[in-house]
Amino acid sequence: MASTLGLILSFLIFPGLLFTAVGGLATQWVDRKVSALVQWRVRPPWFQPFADILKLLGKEIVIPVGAKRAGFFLAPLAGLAAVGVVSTILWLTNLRGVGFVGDLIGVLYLLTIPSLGIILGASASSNPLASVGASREMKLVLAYELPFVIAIFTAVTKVSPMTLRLDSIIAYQEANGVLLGNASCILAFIVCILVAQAKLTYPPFDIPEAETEIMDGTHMEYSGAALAVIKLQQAMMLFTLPIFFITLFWGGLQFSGWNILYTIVKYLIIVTIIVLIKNTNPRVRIDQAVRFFWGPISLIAVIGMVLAILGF
Amino acid sequence: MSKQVIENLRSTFGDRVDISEHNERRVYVTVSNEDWIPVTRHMYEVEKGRLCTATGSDRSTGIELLYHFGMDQHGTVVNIRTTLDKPFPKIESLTKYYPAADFIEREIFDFLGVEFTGHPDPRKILSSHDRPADFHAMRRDE
Amino acid sequence: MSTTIPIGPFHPVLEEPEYITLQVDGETVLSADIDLGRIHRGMELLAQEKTFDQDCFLVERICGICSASHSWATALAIEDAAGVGPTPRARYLRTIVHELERLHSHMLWVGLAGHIIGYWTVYMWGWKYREPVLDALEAITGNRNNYAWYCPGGVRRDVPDELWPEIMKQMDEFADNTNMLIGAVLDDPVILGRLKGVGILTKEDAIAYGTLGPTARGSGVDIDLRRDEPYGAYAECDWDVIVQPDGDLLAVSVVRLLEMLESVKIIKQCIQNLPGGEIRNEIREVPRGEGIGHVEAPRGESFHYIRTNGTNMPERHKMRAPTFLNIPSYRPRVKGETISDATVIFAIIDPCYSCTERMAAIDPTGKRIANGHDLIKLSHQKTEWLKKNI
Amino acid sequence: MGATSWGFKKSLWVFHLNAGACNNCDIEVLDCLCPKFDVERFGIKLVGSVKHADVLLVSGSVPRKVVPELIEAYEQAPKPCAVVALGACGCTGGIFKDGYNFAGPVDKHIPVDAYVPGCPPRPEAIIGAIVKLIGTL
Repeated sequence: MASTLGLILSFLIFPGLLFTAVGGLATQWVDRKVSALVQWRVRPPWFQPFADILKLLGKEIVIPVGAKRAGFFLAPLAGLAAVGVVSTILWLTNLRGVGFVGDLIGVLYLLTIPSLGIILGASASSNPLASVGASREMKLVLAYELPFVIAIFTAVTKVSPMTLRLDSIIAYQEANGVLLGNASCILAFIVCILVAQAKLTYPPFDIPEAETEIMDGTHMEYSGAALAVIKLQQAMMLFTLPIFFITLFWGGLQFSGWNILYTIVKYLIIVTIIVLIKNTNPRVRIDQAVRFFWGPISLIAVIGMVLAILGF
Repeated sequence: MSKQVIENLRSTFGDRVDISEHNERRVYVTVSNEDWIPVTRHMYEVEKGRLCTATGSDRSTGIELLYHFGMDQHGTVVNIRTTLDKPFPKIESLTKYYPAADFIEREIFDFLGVEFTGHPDPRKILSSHDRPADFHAMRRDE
Repeated sequence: MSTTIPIGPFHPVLEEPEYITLQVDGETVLSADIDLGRIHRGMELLAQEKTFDQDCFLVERICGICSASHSWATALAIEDAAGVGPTPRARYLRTIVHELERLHSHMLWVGLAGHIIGYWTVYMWGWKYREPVLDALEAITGNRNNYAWYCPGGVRRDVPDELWPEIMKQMDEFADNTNMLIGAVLDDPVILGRLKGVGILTKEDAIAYGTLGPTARGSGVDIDLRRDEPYGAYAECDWDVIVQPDGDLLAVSVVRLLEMLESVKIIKQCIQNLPGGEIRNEIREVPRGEGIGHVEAPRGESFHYIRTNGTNMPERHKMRAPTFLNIPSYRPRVKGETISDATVIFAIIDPCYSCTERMAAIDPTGKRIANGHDLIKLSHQKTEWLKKNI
Repeated sequence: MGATSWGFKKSLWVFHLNAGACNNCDIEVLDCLCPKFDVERFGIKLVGSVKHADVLLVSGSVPRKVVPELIEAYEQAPKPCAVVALGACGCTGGIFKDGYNFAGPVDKHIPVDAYVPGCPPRPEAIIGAIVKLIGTL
């Protein structure tokens, strides 16, 4: 009983929802700071993301006429919970080495639930523009899932005793060098960064919530606390994805002495790469995005996989 | 600059067209209702004139239509003028031959009530929807 | 099965409240229709109650970005009716301010186009480079836009000479920044992906729909009022008209970007050989007659026609802004494109819907019909009269 | 609810409504967002949908055709939300007050919290108005 209570607590408080939310919002501040630097602007104060969420909680929730109330509210909550679980798994494996067979598969599945949540929520809000946003999100998910899975499994094949356990991947990396060292995993890492760009719906792949085309597409009808849930979920996704890539490719998070600094630097490097990509190119059309993911990105992922099998 | 344009008009339409030259870049041509379409088509197709816009004004003599054709190669503006009778002005629409006239004629219909026969989409363009159907802002004969 | 996607009336991409309905089949657009009229302020009624001086002032409020072109065109129309020309110094000063406004209007469009295709950095950079131009305009005319500076016969206020070296320096900086922006924008593969070969308007369609300005020049139609019918000091400066043949969104963007460099050339030449002397010809009396003034505004030709009846108020003042003729040109462009392209296509003509609606009412026998109620009462009387007679 | 009202003051999301303006005020609003006058440092951001809006920046003298849409947009904005009437046209109808299509300035249709006079109001004036607005919230 005590362990289940401990697990629930760790899901709700420590590495779970609360900690990830705080971490995600802090990362959003880093995102705004870097984009402000690129655009010669002064960045907002450090508490800005927190103020946004707090303000949204205080606002009235406007439910559009004809919206399916249940789907409209529960879908984003499901997405939020999924990201919370992913973050808990990652942090538990990194801190206490607690893991189970196939937690990597679990993480992969849970990472798609937020997108499904947004799709369900948008189509429940009975707004033509939101439904266009939902159909775009579906196309985007279909586009990037294939290369994403191939890239993840290049890392798995690279690990000599092929395992699906995250903690054994970390152990392998501690034993004989970081996975990023060899060619195949570098290709997989690049694919993962671009897929993260699409998962976070950051430009150039922010087509589902194109602010200027379909007025914030998917989460157009949300307001107040419901919108806070979506913004929080995006912030937490921005926090967990880099950690997921660090555990897979960069030797996991170590918090012993000097390694803390090294982990934070690794994390900031990934976030800065994502934000720089965000600020340096415009939004592509949905058909270009799909062609981009199925064309060159899948090719890179397959090459990475072949290299991994051959052993480099 | 506009000499050549005036010669063409005189040669093709003879006395049905009376031309008055305001200065060497502005020419005003008065035409009867029947010759309206032939002259305006001549200006667009033969002279390659560009329809800048059309001015409709409600004058004592009737509803006066003034089509301004910009002749870019000569740098002049040739204005074709005709007058329609008051209570129910009606004229053939130029949009069939020159799509640019579409919005222009809809605007004149909207504010002067000039009915353009053969116009593909004779809806009001600028007035707000809660106005009565026969409300025309520029008409002053009521 | 085609659904209707509403864009507007309040939409971030449209500066003005326009209600555009797209007939959409999946992502491809079948047709689009626009419902104008939300900014229709009855401008021409007001113009008929204003004297000529006030008219130039009122006409600037047609559109915030191209205010100089409308007031210059009105001044030209009044001068055409009165048969009086502006003084040489006034012609040069008018050209300088109008070209400065073209710079700030085109740079504003570069920023907005960047904003629409989701490229926030181009939007921020574009508007950062635009600020010195607005400062220069403020130094010359006293306001960032809506200058209240053009008047029939010349300009209202003179410009001190120690201002020009500063503006020349700003123009050089502006030219370098524009070149850098052109380099950054035109070889970015993703932007090219969004703009190249999208929303093509053929030359025949451009002529048939009567499009003007950069939209027409992007489709190979070689019209530019500054060269065809030179007004102001354009005849004395050497510059060339930018025409791009292939008519897609990229061509129109290239036309606007390169036009900015031409405007910088014109401004520098005008500042160098700016003549001295009077800045305004007093127009004592405007005889009965008609006057036409048209000017190459940043978006195309803005056309003004004035009929005078001897008093100092225009009897009829017809104003037509370039966007009014550029709007129909998006119908051939938008067929078969996707929704995300549709918004970029609307923005490509740099629509200024405020220009598009002004319209007016009447004032023949001194009985001024000003507000809406009288007009509605009159129309009711007309309907009764019609019912009786028909 | 001290926290959320503190949040409301510190992060104002602006939605811009052009009710018949000559888009000079709208350009000055966008000028505020740009590097020179950057309001992002106060946490003010332009949002794409009226459902996310905290402040409705209404500019323009309201002609007849826009009135129903303006009122509906105001009702859709989640309360508490502030309304700022921009420019001379927004505050009093300005130069278009006696146009035949003029249907009253903004405050005739929706409650207005702050007025920003000027044609166009300078970006500093708009920022000043927003700062005063934050004070009264």
